[in-house]
Amino acid sequence: MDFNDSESEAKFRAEVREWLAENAPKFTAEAFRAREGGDTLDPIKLAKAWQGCKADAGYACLLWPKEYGGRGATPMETVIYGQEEAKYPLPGGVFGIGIGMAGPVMMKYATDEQKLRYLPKLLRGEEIWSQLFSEPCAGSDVAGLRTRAIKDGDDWIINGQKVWTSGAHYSDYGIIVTRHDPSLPKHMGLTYFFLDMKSPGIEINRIKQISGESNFCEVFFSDVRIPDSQRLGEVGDGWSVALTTLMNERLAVGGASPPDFDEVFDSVCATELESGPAIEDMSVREKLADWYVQSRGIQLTTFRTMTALSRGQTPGPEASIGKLVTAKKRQEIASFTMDLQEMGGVLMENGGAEGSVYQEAYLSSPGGRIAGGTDEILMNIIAERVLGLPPDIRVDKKLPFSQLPTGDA
Amino acid sequence: MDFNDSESEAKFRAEVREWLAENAPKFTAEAFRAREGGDTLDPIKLAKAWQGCKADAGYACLLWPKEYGGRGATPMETVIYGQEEAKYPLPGGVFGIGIGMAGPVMMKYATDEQKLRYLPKLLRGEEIWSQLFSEPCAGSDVAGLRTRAIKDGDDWIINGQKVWTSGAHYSDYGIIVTRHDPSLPKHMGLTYFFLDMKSPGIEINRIKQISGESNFCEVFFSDVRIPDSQRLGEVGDGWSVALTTLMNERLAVGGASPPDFDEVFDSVCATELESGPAIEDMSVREKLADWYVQSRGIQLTTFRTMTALSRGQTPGPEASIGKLVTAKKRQEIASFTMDLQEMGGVLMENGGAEGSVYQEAYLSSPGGRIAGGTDEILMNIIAERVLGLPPDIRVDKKLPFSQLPTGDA
Amino acid sequence: MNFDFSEEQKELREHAGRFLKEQCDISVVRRVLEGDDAYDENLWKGIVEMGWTATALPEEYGGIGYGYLELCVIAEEIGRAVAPTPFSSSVYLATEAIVKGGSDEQKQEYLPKLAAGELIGTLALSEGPRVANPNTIEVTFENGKLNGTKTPVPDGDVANIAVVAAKDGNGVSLVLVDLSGAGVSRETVATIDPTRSHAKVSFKDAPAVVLGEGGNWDVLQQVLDRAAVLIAFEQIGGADTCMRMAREYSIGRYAFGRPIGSFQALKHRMAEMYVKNELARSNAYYGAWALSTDAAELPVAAASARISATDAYHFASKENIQIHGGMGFTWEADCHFYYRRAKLLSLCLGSARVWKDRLISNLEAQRSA
Amino acid sequence: MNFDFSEEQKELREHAGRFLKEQCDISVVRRVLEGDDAYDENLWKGIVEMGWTATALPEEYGGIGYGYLELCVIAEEIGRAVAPTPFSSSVYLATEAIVKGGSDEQKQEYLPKLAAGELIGTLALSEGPRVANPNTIEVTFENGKLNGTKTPVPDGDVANIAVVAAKDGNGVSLVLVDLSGAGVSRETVATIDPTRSHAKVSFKDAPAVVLGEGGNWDVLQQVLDRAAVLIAFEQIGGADTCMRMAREYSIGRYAFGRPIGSFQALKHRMAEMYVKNELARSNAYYGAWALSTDAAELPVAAASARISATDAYHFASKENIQIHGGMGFTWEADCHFYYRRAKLLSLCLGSARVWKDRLISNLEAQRSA
Repeated sequence: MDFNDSESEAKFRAEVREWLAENAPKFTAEAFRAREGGDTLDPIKLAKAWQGCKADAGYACLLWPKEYGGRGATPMETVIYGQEEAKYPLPGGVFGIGIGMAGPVMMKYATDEQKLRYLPKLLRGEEIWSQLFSEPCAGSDVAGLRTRAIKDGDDWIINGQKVWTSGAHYSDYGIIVTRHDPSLPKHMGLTYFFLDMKSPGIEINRIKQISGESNFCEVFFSDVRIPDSQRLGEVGDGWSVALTTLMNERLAVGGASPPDFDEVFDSVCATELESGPAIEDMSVREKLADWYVQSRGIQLTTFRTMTALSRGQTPGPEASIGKLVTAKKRQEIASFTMDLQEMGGVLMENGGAEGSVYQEAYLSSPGGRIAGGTDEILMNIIAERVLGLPPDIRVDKKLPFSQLPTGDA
Repeated sequence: MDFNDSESEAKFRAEVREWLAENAPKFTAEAFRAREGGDTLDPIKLAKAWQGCKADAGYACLLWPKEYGGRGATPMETVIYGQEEAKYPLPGGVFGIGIGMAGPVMMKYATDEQKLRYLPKLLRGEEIWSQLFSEPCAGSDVAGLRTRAIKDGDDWIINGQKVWTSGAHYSDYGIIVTRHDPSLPKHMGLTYFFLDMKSPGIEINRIKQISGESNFCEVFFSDVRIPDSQRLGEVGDGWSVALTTLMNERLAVGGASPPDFDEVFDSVCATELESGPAIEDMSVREKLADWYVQSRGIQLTTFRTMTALSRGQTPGPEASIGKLVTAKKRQEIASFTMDLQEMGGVLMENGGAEGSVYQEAYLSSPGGRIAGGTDEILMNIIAERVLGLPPDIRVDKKLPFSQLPTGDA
Repeated sequence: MNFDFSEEQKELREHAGRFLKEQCDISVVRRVLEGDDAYDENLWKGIVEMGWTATALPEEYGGIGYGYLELCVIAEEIGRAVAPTPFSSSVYLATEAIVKGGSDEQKQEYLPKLAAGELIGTLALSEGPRVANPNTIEVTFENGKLNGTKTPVPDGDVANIAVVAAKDGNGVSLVLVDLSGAGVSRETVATIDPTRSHAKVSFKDAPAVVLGEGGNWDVLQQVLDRAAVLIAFEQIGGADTCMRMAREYSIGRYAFGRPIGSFQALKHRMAEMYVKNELARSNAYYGAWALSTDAAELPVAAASARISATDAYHFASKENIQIHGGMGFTWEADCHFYYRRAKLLSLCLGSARVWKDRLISNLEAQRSA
Repeated sequence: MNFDFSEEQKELREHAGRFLKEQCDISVVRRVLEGDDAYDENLWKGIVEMGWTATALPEEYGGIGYGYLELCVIAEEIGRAVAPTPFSSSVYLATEAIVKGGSDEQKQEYLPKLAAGELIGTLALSEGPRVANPNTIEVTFENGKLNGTKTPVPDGDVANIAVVAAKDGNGVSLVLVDLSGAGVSRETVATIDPTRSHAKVSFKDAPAVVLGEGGNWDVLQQVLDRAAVLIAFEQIGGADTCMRMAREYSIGRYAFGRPIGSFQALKHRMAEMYVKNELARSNAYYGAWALSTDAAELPVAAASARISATDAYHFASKENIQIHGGMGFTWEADCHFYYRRAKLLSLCLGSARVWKDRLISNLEAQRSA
């Protein structure tokens, strides 16, 4: 047990720090806007530029093999890089699905030729990937998806609708699960592909969320053709390929978006209550303490996972706890801090230094408890896959998919 | 809406007050011990004496018809009597099952002759009743009971085991559900009786609880005979008779045993913390406020139920919320107050005025969340019977009882 | 004793519910959310025509012979409909402040107009993201002039008059100001719940008159207690709607071959909504009685009702979204109307922590009495 | 960086676990619960023979070349076994107090004997049901004599020596007293957890010597921080056992024709145990590192570990009973051993609220640094 760097880690950290100090400041939103001119910032362009810069220096996808542009680094080096990078307000997010989900699944199932074609561009951020699993009638129950794939010569023809696709509107490629045979039981009739998001027959609508943002899309497929060569895994193996992908999602989604403990601690230290400074109020202190140990606990759990990786172990579904704890905590923090602002807590522009960070978090945090696996699905995963508890009674495992109850009249 | 007494209610309250002022002080534990002599108090004897005194004055079972010794009172009069009686430290509890469960079921299903034989003695506390439903393998799943009843001439012969029977060791009669036919689906093979608890073949063991008390018993039946004339409801109707009884149980079990808000408020007002008086600590104040509104809310909900009764409505399963909220709150209060006592909170004899009321509640409160319907069963009842949500998937409804999975190797 | 509304009051509730279903369909709420209107004028006109703005007033001031119990049942329906109107500002706050604190002349001047919907009133208390009390209030009233800024003022952009809490020689006084008069500027501000309009109202030597004899911080507390009961009914109406929405969705939505409402994780969540809603309702009924009889128990009853209803609505509105899953957090679904309103109502008279503190202070006072 | 115990340390943990399974079967715990013994002497003898009492000591004082990380893994197993021994009193409290506060002579005199199990030590801090601090401590140390009463003192009835927090000219000093010496009377007291013995210890002019140079309130705080990490491991061991018991029972127990562990109400409760236990474990690992390196982060790490582990054990021990249903609250079932121990450990170094306050104070100090 050693929470300090080893000699080689300290050296790596020094390198990273130096490199970041020189490069990171060029890619903050302000710096980029100043350099590029123009009033509005294109966040995708900024993110791509930063990703390219990282890739050039070997800091994109540190764990990936060098042949795809990675560094072949140790898990601890990714921890170190992450700690150092977090000190700068850098763009991010848009490559998460490509790097966290599409990349690993391509590495496992694509041909060598495909890997060399797609992975380096994915890693460099030159091509953005999205994930097409959820459907209007298949959310938590992903395997209930209905999008049809019908074989036609060397192609498959896709018809149906996907939903909750992050960034579909700016994506170049996608990974998709489809149903090739509804007469089979639901988990057995699925087949997995990757596809060009600019293919004819694809129509994309953005979905507006409570918060007013539109991070997700609906994607409609009308006779979209995918070459059979873009199938990942065997026909009928779609569910097991999808499970691998989702496991990677939970690892990828784990990061905490602010406001987290640090922000709320700062806020509280600056707040006066009726009775005096908020930080002296025992009710406030108890809540802060609870959030600190949760926040720190999740961070340390991630570190433990990295140690397991370093020792050659495969991290399992226990990584689900990060998002579960973090998403709930964010909603609590937002609500709590608005309460401390009393009647003025409802203001979306309150003129203070903090702007309306808690109000915005109040509106976006419900989505955090749903997107990327609901609280309830994550609890089920922990119960069944980590603790080995008996599954829910399943009425949908053996029947042909086409005969399952759907609630549709 | 009127939280004040009407004229006739005020008159009734005055009568009750006067009567209680004259009689109640004679039946406190101290007074009784002083009168009866001897070192140890027989709580059953005391309870019987008090119940008899109430019955003489027409204050036992106020809602019951006069022919069985009741008063035929209005629901509001029972509220008033309850409020006034609660001001005295009187014995109670041992007749709860008889009055709350056995009495109503006898009123509905017994013959007129049986009613006249049993109900007046039950009401006067001369005969104590207990309830024999739960079994080692049938707790929350009461209908999973296995105790066999086999018809033999005009009798039934009972073999099996019941458990969690409150006060079986001092009871005179009992109500019991048995299985007369294991080849039928589980809910259809049940038959309901009342029986003499002194019948040959009954053996009773007391069960010690965490708290050291022994409020419950195991009851073993070896070839115990019950005359068919003591059957309540038709052969095979046991489940629906039992459901009626259980609904009455939830109404009966509702009362809050201390420590509740009043006690913890008093304690807090007398406690000094590191930072000063506990009552000035905002974390403490918030918790007190939460408990107050819960405690008061449950009390007022019971009053609303009484109003519904007065208006001729039948109170439904919504009465389940009383025990649910109260049992959890009691465990929280116990734990919280021990925490305020810091390292000394673990002492079972702390020498203070309060004795070890919180420590004892800490040990007895887990039972409160289980006995009389677990938290989970109550939540299911609210979800399914009040809100009409779809039932859990049931694998045990249609199969013959003898073929159900039991987990027994 | 009788712990329920009368048959007549229940009929009024049903009648109010039917009216709002017709006049305040959820699309009306959405129109205000997404558009530029501060409130729905048709709906407001209808409410005024029904006489709801006059519900609890004595007949001499334009009342229609009802009382506070009737106002409570109307409030529940308004909350259920998340109605986009200045009802609470005008009726629970401005009207009540004048009833409790105004001189006879002020009552005669303003109450009939408020009752008739000729005037919309409001209460201006908050001065930004902090607690508002005699130590923190900065708006001043001197020599008949108001100076300073109040924000957010509910319906401050549409109200005609405001009762303003301001510092003067008597500590804090409530003063009456004509919002279209000289020295008043107002600007709509964005809040968490755009279906209820709020403004930043600035006073620069705005002429105003003291309410009653001034020095009425205690009157303000009474007004807050009274409004707390009425808002509790709005909260309960909203919480009940959330529970019903969640129930309906979870019965019709299938996953894993069965309705999602058959999963205990969701069933028990909805049972918890029910428990919280019932506790809130019971506490609010007691508050309604205390309000209607001006009972000495009002401060305790009002705080209890507010604490319990705030908890119930917060829980029901956020878990309703969760039970709706992906749909729940879209703009297109209606779940967020309640999530927004729940937070607005939980803060509009001060946060739960302030009311918990008030409750315990009142219980301490009772105890030492 | 490396956020896990080494293979050797894990082997030690397994070895300790095996030893305790053999020597401290749950029937051993029950015997102490139901009988008159203060602790299990055989088990204690075994523990001493294994050298666990010497785990973290420098070799010059009888240590066996291990360190605090090794003591942490042993603590986890002791907690898992709810072992009825004076281990924590003697090793985490008395030994640590002398290590941190004793003079060289005192270390040489006492540590080897504590390491060898020749002496059992304890720390006497509490004076009844209230917080113990320089303002509330009433036991005095004057002219070499102790006066006053400490209760509950863990293992105060069986320990040979105690480090006592007493008022003297330097504020609060820690003083060393021979519990079998003159002027000391002690009486076993009943607590929530009879598997760990406690006493009321009264001093009447009992001769004692100051630890180190006295005035060591800060040493006491260090000892509490260090013990908090070790107790956190005991708590995690206990919480993990509760989770495993609940899991096993819920898989084997059938109701409604299926294992009760297939119902989400119970499944998700156990998942919540897992989440809390993992958070506690991660915080405790950081605490272990800070303890083993005497890092500046120790006060924050220790408080975090204690808060998180207290929450985890409290939850797991009470919900384990709930999942066991009727059996769970019987004396005959073992669930209550953990429920009792959880509460004992959550109070033994002061309540969670005190530690939350400590944590935030330390974070405030870091922030302003």
